[in-house]
Amino acid sequence: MSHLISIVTENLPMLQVVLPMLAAPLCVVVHHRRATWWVALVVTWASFANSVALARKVYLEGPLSYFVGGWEPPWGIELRIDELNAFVLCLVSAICAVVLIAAPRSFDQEVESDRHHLAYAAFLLCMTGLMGIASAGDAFNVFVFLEISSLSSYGLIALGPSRRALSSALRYLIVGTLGGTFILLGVGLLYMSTGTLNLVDLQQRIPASDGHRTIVVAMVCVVVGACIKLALVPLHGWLPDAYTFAPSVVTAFLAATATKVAFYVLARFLFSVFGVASSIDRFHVDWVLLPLALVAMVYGAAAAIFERDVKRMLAYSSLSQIGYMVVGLALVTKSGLTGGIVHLVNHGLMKCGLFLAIACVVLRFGSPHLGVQRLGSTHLDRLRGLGRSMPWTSAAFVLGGLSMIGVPATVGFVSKWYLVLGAFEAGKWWVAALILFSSALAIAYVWKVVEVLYFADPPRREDEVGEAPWWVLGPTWVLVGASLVFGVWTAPTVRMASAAAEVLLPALAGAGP
Amino acid sequence: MGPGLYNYWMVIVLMMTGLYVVLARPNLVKKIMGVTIFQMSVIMLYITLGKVAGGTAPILIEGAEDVAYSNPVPHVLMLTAIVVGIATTALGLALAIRVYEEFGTLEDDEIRDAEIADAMAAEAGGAD
Amino acid sequence: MNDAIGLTPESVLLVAVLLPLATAVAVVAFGRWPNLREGATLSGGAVTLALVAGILLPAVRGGGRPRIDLFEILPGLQVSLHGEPLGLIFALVASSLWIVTSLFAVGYLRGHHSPNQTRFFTFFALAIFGALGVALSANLLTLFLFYELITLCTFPLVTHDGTERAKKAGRLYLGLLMSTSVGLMLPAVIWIWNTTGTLEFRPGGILQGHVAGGSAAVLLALFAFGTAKAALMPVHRWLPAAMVAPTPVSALLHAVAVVKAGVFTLTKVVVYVFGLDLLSTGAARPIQWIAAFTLLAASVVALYQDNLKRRLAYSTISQLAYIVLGATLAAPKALVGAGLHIVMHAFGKITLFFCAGAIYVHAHKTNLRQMHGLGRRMPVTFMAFFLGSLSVIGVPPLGGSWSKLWLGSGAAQGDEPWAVAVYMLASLLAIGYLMPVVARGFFGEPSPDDAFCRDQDINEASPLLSLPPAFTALCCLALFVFAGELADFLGGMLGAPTSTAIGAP
Amino acid sequence: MDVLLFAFLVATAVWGVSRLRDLFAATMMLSLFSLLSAGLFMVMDAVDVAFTEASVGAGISTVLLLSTLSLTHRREKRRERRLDPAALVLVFAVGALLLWGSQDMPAYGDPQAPVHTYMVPRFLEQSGEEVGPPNIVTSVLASYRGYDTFGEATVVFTAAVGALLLLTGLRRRGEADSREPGGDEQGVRMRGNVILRVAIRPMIPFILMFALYVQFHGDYGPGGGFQAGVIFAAGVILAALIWGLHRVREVFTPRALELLIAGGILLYGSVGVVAMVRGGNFLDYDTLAHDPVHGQHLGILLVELGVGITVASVMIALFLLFAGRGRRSPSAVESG
Repeated sequence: MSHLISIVTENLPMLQVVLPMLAAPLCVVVHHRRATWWVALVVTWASFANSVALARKVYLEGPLSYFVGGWEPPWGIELRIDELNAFVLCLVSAICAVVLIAAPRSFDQEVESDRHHLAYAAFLLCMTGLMGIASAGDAFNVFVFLEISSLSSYGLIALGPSRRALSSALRYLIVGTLGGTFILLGVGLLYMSTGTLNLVDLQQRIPASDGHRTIVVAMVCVVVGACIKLALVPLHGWLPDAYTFAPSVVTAFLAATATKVAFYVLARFLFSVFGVASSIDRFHVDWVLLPLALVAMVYGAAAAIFERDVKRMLAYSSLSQIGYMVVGLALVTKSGLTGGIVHLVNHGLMKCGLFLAIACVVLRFGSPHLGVQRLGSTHLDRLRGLGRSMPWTSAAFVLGGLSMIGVPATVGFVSKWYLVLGAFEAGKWWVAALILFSSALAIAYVWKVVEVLYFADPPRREDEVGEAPWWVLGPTWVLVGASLVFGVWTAPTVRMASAAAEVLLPALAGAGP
Repeated sequence: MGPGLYNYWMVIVLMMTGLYVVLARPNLVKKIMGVTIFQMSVIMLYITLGKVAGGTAPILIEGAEDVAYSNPVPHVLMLTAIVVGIATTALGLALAIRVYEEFGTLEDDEIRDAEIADAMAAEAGGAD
Repeated sequence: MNDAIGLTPESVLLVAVLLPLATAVAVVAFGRWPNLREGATLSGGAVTLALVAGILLPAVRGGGRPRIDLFEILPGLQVSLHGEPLGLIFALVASSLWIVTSLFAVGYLRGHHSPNQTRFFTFFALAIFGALGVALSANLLTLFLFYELITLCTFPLVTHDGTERAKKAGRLYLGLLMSTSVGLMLPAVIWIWNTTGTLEFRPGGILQGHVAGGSAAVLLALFAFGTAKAALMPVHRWLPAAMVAPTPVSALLHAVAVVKAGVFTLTKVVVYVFGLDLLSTGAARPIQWIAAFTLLAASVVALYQDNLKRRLAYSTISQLAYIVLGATLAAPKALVGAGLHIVMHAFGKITLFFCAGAIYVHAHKTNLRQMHGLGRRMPVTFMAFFLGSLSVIGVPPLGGSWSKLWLGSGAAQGDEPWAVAVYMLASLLAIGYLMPVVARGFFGEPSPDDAFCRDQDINEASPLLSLPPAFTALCCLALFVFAGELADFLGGMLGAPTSTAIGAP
Repeated sequence: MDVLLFAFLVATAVWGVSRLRDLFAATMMLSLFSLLSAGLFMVMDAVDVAFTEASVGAGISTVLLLSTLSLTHRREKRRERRLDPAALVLVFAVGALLLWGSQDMPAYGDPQAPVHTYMVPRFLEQSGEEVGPPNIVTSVLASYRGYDTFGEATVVFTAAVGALLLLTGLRRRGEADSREPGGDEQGVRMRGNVILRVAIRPMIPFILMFALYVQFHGDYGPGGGFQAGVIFAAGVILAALIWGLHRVREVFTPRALELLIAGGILLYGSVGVVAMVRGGNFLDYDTLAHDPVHGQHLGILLVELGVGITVASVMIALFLLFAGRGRRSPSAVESG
């Protein structure tokens, strides 16, 4: 027994990737619909526990290094966990664990029953990919796991009930593969000029060739590739359709994790690999990223206001929120980075909660095998008067929406606080103004839904529906509850985020709160 | 500009061709082909940089001294990349088949027209 | 006795703030039994008032400044409560008027057979929770937290009727209040945090020595417009729009919680964040002018309103500007006047709204031109209205006269004669827009087709509707007597416990 | 030599793939492109890569593309505008950037380039003792970077899961599956062609044998699990073309394929897990036997086998999914 425990504790960084990675083929072997779900559930919760244990260890003992195959870097592949990716790993595994509880109900309705085991396998593979990216200490490894997560997410999105899910998935596949290939190209150029693939090693070997044109091109390639996966305006084209037409739980899962991990890749490469001295001080990546992020922030929120489909509206809101995260990064101050990183988790929690609330609505209105004519179960008009018939779902939506606006005592406020503080630290008050302007736009799109929920009559009496099952409502409330709890008890998230920011900006450690 | 950059330039031309096909051709299968060319050109770049002048394939020759071997690392990486490429192509084609079955076309603009029609039907269906 | 039940002033701070929240929970729990539900509201209010008046008030009056840190909401930033004179006055106003307004609301809503009464009383209690939180907050972040809570909790009250008009008003209400607080006040708070490293309210302010005059002016402007609840032009538009709400809500908005939270925030920020020294350098000049403009313009607009509630709404805007101007004059006496006026206007204005509500429920009249002769049918209501008007205008022997006197002499003390003139002019205008109501009611000749007013029998509204205004009107009278003590007490916020230190007017 | 090959490559890419409207012809050009690049890789000493590219690019991906085209349109639609200016601008911008960046790249074949001086020497000098196989590519692939290879196998597995999700069962949402079992046209068509049957049939056992050789000879020459899997699948595909899909399906039932696909990954993973249980890190083959070199040998053998099983079964599954999916009648398209 103690032998087993020591195996687990020694292999913590590895297990969280290996568990879902092996559970996926196991799902295919098991084949039985509910049994596969149990396999997936047990494994995701185990890796969640694993990530928390890992984060605790990193927080107490400092960065961890794990040599896969026993080969030390740069020859072998290293897994390197520091405060930043421990945080991201916790988010991804937590979201997977919670969303998976809601998955069976939603899959029952939206996915044909003979392929549920494959859907769970794809879900686990996507998780594998994301966890793999977040824990990788090797640039090429990032690419490999990026492709695992991408390919599985294309498959998951295509499962959506409408035929547009297919075309959206195919378009995403084409664009996403371009993004992945750009990252591959960037990694190749880095390898070409340094001879290594290990991230820490790269960090040390790049300054020697500072000002090297190949390095600049490599940086451009990695940034473009990461921004495609991140859906930063103007590379966002794939996101609204993909989020709208994917099955509800898949949207909830991807919205909370995939873009966040892409953000992690961007931050890791810009700050750790290329280093602030090179990427910011010399080549001013922030001069490009900051305007784009600000445009994304305002454009996403403005587009959300005019959207009549709630799921799509939330997708546009995601664009806006991605803008916030990148603003935090592009401000290059301690508080800004803390804000960006804490928003990564906060937005994951609240957006996942909101999308799950929408999943509750879809469960009530949608029907299996939707044809073209039964589309639009997330149309705003469908939500009329739901405040009465689905009080818990509606309340969850309102609370998530308040967090999106950034009302104090919600997580959204915490993020905004640090972002604005970062803008002031950087002396860019106009950035602060735009951040707050975009929050004001969020009031408009959130309140549009709240009004429909509570102050509109249901269209027809026979449309009167009951509350969603607790299997879906429970996870929704767990996430919404978390976004309230971490809005008040901010110590864990903010401490981790600021520790992560210190990892990225070691020169500024000690400054700020 | 050194003389040894010819390979890179050719790779860049191929890369541009692939990218152009993806961006400009509306047929989705053609786009997938473009992606393949784009990926292949990146693979060529890696293999190019693994070559050592006068070298030989990195398979150790028993007893031989002073043999220059080409760099095996890019080969390893590109084996993986090729596999990733075929996996992506396969999934893309599977999606293309399904899209064709549902929409009856693979031209991106025609699919968009059908999607707009769907959206309007949904608006009408949702608003009733 | 306090020690016997273990209630230190520190713990009372927390209990007093949490009681309305507990009341809200109780209201939801008793939703099926209306009498029990209203009982919960009233007893919650009574206990809150008893705690504030019985334990906190003496403690603060004795020079104590109880303080309690609850939890860390952001690293280095606590949610904390403290008791100081200005906040305590606001807490007293809110908790006492909560009881009166609840009584009135029972009469109003039952008389109206209004739906969703449980929702109403729940959010009402939550709004009071917010108001007490604002009143007793010990730092800017806590204040901001509760400020937003008030906005959110009053939204369902404003849209209580659920009509298209109510929804529109609600949209304007929420949109304006939230976008200004998030867009202007929040950056001001973060700016202060960034430059000073603290958000605590401290006597003498925290900004002194950290920001230059220009920045101070910008910061003050951010606060002045960021607290749209103070209804400074041009962010006043939500107030007339929100008049679609039921009258008890209007009373809540105008007297108990909302607008008072706005002017209270401004006053508190002036005293405890900026400090008088910083503002006396001229940084407050632009806001003074805007407040003066609002003061006069709103009075003039009020003259032309036929709808009684709209007329009262503009009157409120004007009276709030009194307080804002007084606060930004940054003279000690004017600040005491501002604090006093929060109380005096609260009691005066709530009387007027109660009367308007009673008239509406009982006689179904909303507009001035329908009220000829109505006073003879409803003498208690109209007498109360008369007294309330006099207090708002500032005529002795009513409470309003003292606050206006302090404000005026504060303007003189600050060597701003133009402000004195503005105050005088506005009071004249107040006579112009309030007295006609009374005059028409008592002396007007009803139109021939108005059967209700032509009927000569005295036919007062039900006691639940007519007694609350009568009571608050009497309070206005009583406040005239106690104004001196209040002023003494308020002087404590400037660090000078007695009126002699700042010179009684 | 490589100059010439590159020129051909560019020609096929630009003229063949991007300009041709006939998608069948473009597929053939893409296949040729793959063969040419395999040649190029050969010239540049990347024998393993060349081998893989030839079997994948010219083999599997061509088969998949052709099957796709047989299920969809074979011609692109004709359009007015021949060049897209916006795309051109973007493409030239990217090209210019890369050209600019290429100025600092090390010259082709320069032995002093960073890639050749850092990290590699250990592989060249010590992998023989540390890992064993003379083929350094195999050592690096399966041992030093075994985790990447596990990832690679997982990518293949992911693609299979995705394709199975998309292409099994229902043809269209809400529509019953009308495909009749065993009624595959291509097998029937092929059966009529006597010459092909006579020529190919005897080859099939040899192809399968060759696959096994490639599988287990990867230590010494080019080859390994991936190539072997592809070749094995090619043999099965040929068999399907001759005897009909249904005969192959009898052997490789959907369930059997699922088990094989998953089994390969599980084999790979369990090697890693066993290493962990025996006190090493994940995929640390040293722990598998008493003697590290022996352990490495065993580990590489097993993981390569896992890759081979997964790749072969995935490729067969893909082929069966693509080729076995009857074309929908145009009327069904119209009614949709």
